[in-house]
Amino acid sequence: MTLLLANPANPADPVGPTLADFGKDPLWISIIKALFIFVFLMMGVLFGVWTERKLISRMQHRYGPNRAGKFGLLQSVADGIKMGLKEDILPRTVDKVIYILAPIIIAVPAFLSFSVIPFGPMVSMFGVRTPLQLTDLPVAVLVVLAMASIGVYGIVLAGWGSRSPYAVLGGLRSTAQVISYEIAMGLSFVAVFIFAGTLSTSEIVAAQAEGRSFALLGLDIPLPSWYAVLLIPSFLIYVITMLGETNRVPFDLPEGEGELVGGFHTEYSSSLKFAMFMLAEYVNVFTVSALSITLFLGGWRAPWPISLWDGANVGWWPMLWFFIKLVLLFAFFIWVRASLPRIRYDQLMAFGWKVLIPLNLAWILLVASFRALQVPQGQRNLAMVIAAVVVVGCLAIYFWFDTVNQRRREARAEEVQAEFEQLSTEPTAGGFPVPALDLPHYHGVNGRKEVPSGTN
Amino acid sequence: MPWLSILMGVPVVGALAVAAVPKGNAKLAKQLTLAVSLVVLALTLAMASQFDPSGARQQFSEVHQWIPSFGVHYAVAVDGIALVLIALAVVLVPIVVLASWHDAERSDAKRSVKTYFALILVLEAMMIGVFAATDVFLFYVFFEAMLIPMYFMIGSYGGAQRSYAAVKFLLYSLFGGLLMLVAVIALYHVAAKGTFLQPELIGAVTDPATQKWLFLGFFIAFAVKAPLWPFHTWLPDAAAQAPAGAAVLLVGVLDKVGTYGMLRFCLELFPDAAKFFTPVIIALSVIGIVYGAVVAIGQTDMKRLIAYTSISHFGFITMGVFALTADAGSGATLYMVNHGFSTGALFLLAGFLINRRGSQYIADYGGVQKVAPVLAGTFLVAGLSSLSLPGLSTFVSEFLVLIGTFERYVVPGVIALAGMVLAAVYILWMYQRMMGGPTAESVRGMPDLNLREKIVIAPLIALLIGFGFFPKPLLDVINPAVKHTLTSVQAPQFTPAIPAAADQKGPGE
Amino acid sequence: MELYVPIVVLAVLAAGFAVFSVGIAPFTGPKRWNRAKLDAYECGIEPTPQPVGGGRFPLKYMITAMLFIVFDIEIIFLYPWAVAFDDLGVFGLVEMVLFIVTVLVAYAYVWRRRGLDWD
Amino acid sequence: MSLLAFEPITSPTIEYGTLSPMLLVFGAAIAGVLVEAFTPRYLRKSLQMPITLLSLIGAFALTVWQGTQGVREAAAMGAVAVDGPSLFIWGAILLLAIVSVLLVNDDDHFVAQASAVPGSAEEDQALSQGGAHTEIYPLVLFAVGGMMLFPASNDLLIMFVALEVMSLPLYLLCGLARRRRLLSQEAAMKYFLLGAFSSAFFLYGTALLYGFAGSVDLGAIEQMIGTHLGQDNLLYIGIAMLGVGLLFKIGAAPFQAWKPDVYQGSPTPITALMASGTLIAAFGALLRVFWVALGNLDEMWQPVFWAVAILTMVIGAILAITQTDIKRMLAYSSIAHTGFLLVAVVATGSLKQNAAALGGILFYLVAYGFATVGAFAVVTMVRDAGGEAGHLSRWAGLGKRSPALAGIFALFLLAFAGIPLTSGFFGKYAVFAPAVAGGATGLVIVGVVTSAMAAFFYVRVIVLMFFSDPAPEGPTIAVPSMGTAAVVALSAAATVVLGVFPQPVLDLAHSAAQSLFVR
Amino acid sequence: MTTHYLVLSALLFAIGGVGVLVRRNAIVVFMCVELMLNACNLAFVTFARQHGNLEGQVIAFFVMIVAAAEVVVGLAIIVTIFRTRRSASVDDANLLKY
Repeated sequence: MTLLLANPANPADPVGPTLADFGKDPLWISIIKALFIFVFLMMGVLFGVWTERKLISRMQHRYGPNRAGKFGLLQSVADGIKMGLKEDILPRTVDKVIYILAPIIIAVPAFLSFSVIPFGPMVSMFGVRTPLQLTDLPVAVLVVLAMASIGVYGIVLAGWGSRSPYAVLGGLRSTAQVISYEIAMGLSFVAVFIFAGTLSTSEIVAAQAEGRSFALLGLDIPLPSWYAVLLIPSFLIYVITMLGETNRVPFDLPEGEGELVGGFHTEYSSSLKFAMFMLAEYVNVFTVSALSITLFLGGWRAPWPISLWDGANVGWWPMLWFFIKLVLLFAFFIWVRASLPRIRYDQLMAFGWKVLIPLNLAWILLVASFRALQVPQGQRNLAMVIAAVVVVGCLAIYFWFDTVNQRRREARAEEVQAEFEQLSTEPTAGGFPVPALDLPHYHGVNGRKEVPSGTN
Repeated sequence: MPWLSILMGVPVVGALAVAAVPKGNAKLAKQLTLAVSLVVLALTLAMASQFDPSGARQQFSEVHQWIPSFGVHYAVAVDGIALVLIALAVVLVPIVVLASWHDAERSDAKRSVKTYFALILVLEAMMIGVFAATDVFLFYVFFEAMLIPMYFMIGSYGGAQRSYAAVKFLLYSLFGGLLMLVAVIALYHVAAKGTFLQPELIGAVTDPATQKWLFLGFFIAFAVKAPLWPFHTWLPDAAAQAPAGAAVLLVGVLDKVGTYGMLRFCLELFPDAAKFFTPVIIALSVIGIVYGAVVAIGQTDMKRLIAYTSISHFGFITMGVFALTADAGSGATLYMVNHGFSTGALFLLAGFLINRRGSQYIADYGGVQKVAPVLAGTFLVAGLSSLSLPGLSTFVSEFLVLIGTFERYVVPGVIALAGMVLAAVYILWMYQRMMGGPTAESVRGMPDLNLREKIVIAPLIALLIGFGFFPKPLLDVINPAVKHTLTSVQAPQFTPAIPAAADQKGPGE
Repeated sequence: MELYVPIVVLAVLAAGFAVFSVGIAPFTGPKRWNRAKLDAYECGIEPTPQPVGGGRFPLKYMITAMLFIVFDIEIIFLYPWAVAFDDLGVFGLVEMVLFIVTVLVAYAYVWRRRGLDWD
Repeated sequence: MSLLAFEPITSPTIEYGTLSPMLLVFGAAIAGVLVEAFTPRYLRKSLQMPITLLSLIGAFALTVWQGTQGVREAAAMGAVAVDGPSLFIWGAILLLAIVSVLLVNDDDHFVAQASAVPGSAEEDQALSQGGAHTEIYPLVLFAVGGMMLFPASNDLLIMFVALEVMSLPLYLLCGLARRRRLLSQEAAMKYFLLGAFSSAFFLYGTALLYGFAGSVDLGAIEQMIGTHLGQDNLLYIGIAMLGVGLLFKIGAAPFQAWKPDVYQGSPTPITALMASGTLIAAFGALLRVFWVALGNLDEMWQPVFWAVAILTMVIGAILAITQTDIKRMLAYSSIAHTGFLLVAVVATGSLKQNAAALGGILFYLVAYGFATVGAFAVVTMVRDAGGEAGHLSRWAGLGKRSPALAGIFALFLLAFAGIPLTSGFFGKYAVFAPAVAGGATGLVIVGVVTSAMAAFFYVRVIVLMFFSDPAPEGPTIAVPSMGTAAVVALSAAATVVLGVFPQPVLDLAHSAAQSLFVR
Repeated sequence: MTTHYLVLSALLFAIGGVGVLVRRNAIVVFMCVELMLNACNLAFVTFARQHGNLEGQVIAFFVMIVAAAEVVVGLAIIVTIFRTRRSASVDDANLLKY
């Protein structure tokens, strides 16, 4: 029990770096690592695009790109070159400085978030013993969130700078969307921090090294090691928000071709500026995936069957596990894109604000009160009471809403029914053989209560 | 028996009763007021009859804690000086009530009549309180609170310029009062006796410099109140604009508070400072005497004229107070009373005239004595008393003041004599212009004094003449008190007036 | 501080790349001037002139921003609490329940006032 | 960094019992928000009103109870000092808040639909529906809660937070007047911008003091000043900025500019609340900061306060004379009274002396608070076609049209002027006496001179009401609602009673002041 | 070396203060106020560093909230005013008082 509450960096495995192991690298090591991350991400984008197109077309029984290079592997390289060689259009109306600055602002932070992602344990690099992670901070996760927020500036400035209605609206919309989902995202981490007791990514990974046991009424219930399993609601919410955060399907509202053409980058019609947005989008996808791996999926540690092998979590191997997890998550993104339709904007916001956030808060309280049960000196009864209250309260609210909505639906149905009857009694509406103007499928039938969307 | 509390309580209760009188019924209100004031008069006489001139200095004294944390007491008592002044007040009030029977209606703007009379009663209570208070703080409270009813009487019932006059009056007094407040606070702090009881504070302030400052604080307030040149400018306006009755109370009683305060507080609390400042004050009062008289001569408005005469008279009073001789002191005190009667009579008669003619300008009158002999006659008597003709009460007091002054300050005395001469000029000239000569068209058919007015004026004339020949009863009451005061002034500063303080400890006897 | 050095390194790298690629874009491509091409895109119609600063936009977005601030602040307070949870124990739990409930009250108010609905 | 991060954290404690009055008020405010959220419109007012009043009364009862228990402790890890002065101030604020709420409850002061543009169709519609913002009640409660926390806060951070909790609702409430909405909105904006500006100064001052002392706890700062080590410039600049923030809140010159505009623009009930509650709270905070934290330094800040006090009194008294709007005039008079109060703030010295001064200030605050609330209550009753008859000329001859009302108003004015037998007189005495004892006689003389000046414009209003003839089609006197009538009666009673028998309240104030401020 | 931060925060504060005094646009004034608050935050954090205690950093949190609350209230007020001004208002006359 006391061990359970001790500093999460797990003594049981020596390779797991802790905060203490960072900030010792000589500069050149840092440069090497940084370069590696940079190249890794660039390659990731190039082949990520290719993978996406290939995979999605396979899911749609198409071939996808298969001309440039073997299996069209060079497709996105070609695209990149094309973008570079296209004319760089600078529309007359735009606010030049912001217009040019925006792509940079959006691209740079995307890279930076990766600096706190742990790729692996301590290894010896050119004789220097160093963790496979650029750096780690006591507030590492906050860095990721901060970078995400800075990225938002890029979006809004891009829309703002290119003075066209579509762009402005697109920018505003995607900003609103991103910040809305950022809240849910931030909240979904809290449970993790409660258990890990730290914000440093490396230590969170270490905390997921092996499952602990939860002592209730004397008997020890073993808990799974990955927070994805232990805190499954948090994980699910995070997965949803990570789609919203990166403007991916089904939340890719900003460039809803139907309504807003290209959204905030409408005016960035071509060339490398547009490439920056593409880049940023994909890098963000990788970032959120990597973050979910770190916080929920045990980080670079090998999953169960492999972890039986002693060498699994030592040396350079873990990078492989990390990479596999990353690819799988990316594939998941693509899968979602292939299978889900885009949802309406109001539904998107309603979902974010009215479902994710309250759920999250309730869940946090629940986790906290259960966790409080284990504080030895704390009065457990109080914690239990709180837990009970939370549960009951949530259920009560849920049922209340349910009944309310139920009533609304019924009332609505009755209205429609009544109108049908009223019409059926008078087949020729007002004596003329025309469809009555107040047929239920017309909007604006007076006296009809409009249901705010999103209240399921 | 708590005489003084009763004396204060009765008018207050009366005032409430009057205020409660239903709106239409003005007559009842008046009668009620008159009755109350007469009751108060009776009570006062009863009390005075029990006053023992040779007895303890402070009599009928009551002392109760009021605000312990400030060391403030509800402490009242009377010595000879206070007694006669209270008597003056309670005598004047019924007369005023009767005199201004119709004033409230007649004032140009329609005002509620009962309010006017209620205010008179409230004022009476406060006048009694201010003279009776032996607690500096209590005195200050009454001193300031008195302003409000008078302010409303002038402001709502006065003449054309009334609101200007009222505001001027209030602000002047308030300003002086606030300076006095500082002095009061400082006195409490310096004396460090933890109490405001005046007898205990005597001799408490020993440091000369402090004494001088505190003295100034008090004195300026009193100088404004008893219009001493150059603080007098509010009086002519106020007196001229106030309705006759209010003017009588204002000049006749309220202003006496100033001179009374000088006698009671400036002298007793700060004897050395008093001595130090005496020359200045004497000078000021002499200037006041002459200035008042000269300006009075130049007046065309009789109320203003009377006001200026009283400025001159107050010069005499302050001179008497600060001559620091027994005769001058008792003379000054006596003067306060007599001046109240004589000026009161003058104002009332002026009021009668104005009510008849509707103008207060001397030029509008002439030859009144043919059409209204009684009016003219009484006016003459009052006027003569104002120029202190031998045989009239004012003569005695003025004589005493001059005697007392000559003992110490000859030159001022001589100049003051000039004031008497001037007095003769302005009074007689006014009489001659108004009453003598051919009867002006405007005053033809002017009715003579009716019964009410006769009843009003008779007692005043009687008092003037009576005390003129037989001032002894007043002097008997006054002298010991004045002597006592002066002893405390003469008392060397190092030995506070322990005996004085001692035999006044404890409530009454 | 040295913990942050690597981030700076990476930042320099990324910024260099971004600036470079945005910078060379005008020179790599051809230049064919065409008036219509330089207009803001509005499906081919004459573009509506936009005032500096994008003009006024729906208040709705401001409200969203406000709510975002509110909840972001809440998160700011949740994180330290979560990290120090085991030390604070039940006291921390109680306080946080009070805090969250308070925020939820405001949240309910906004919800009922239709502050969360998008027309 | 990391060595900071891993300090062992011991879980703090909070004395809920001691803080119960404040907690009750805040809780009621939150309950009010819930009511807003979940009850139909027609029910809200009938729910909000009792919640507000009952909670305030309950808080008052709790305060009294604690006073009788003799609670004197620094609660919540020494962040909130519940000592004699705090309890007294709480009681005063709560009483005045109750009275003000009675005013607030009166109809037709507040806008029907704040978001509706003035003169627009939707406003007319909202008016015709007779809707009104019942959010006002929770806002008032929040403000009152802030007022309670402000003077009780024992460290600068809490003080800052309390300052904002007090101010923010007031900023909003200022903008909700039903009539003359543009004025009201402008008042809100000015109040907000200036208030935020000043609170920023307060905060930076706090930061500098923190830099000096390494803590924002008042007691700690005092000790640090006692053992005076280094970084004095931080200290002095910090004090100056702190002073700016606080002096702004009490509206002392040269930071008084907001008062007239805000008082005139905002709904009169809110003006009453601000003029009474905010002033009291801010004064409590000012005293706590300058007497507790900077007590050892008084020879440094006293000269400044001399200047400020004189300036405030003079500006308040002189500018008030030129005013033509009754609310503006009252605002300037409140500035002048702030000056009078500052006179006693300077008069520090021995413990006994401090206690005397503190007691005087507390008494003055109560006396002035009641008088001013009553005055504004009367102002709400003198109506015109366009709402309240603000302009003085409209008040001409009020004494004839409704003597009672004019008489009561005159009473309040006389109390402001400090005429004996009204509360104002003893208030003045209570602050001037310790000032003289504390060697600030010069200030006191300036004080009496300015109060003579001030008396002039009070008297002028009386002249207007009683001695000048009523204006044709003058303002109508609204038949007072129960609430307003109660307020006027209560305030008048308080003014007279405090003017004749101040002893009990004086005792209370002095006993509260005896144990000065807990460190 | 923390003095640099102090100087910076002082500069920011001064800029904000000057901005409040010289700018006319309410929003800009308001932003300047926020800038001042953030300058305070910087000072707090720096001092916390200097004194080696966490108090200052915690205070920064609270200041953030207050700033947020101020933003909410302030923007509400300012937006209302702007909407009013755009509209034809009945009682512009009253504005002359200010």
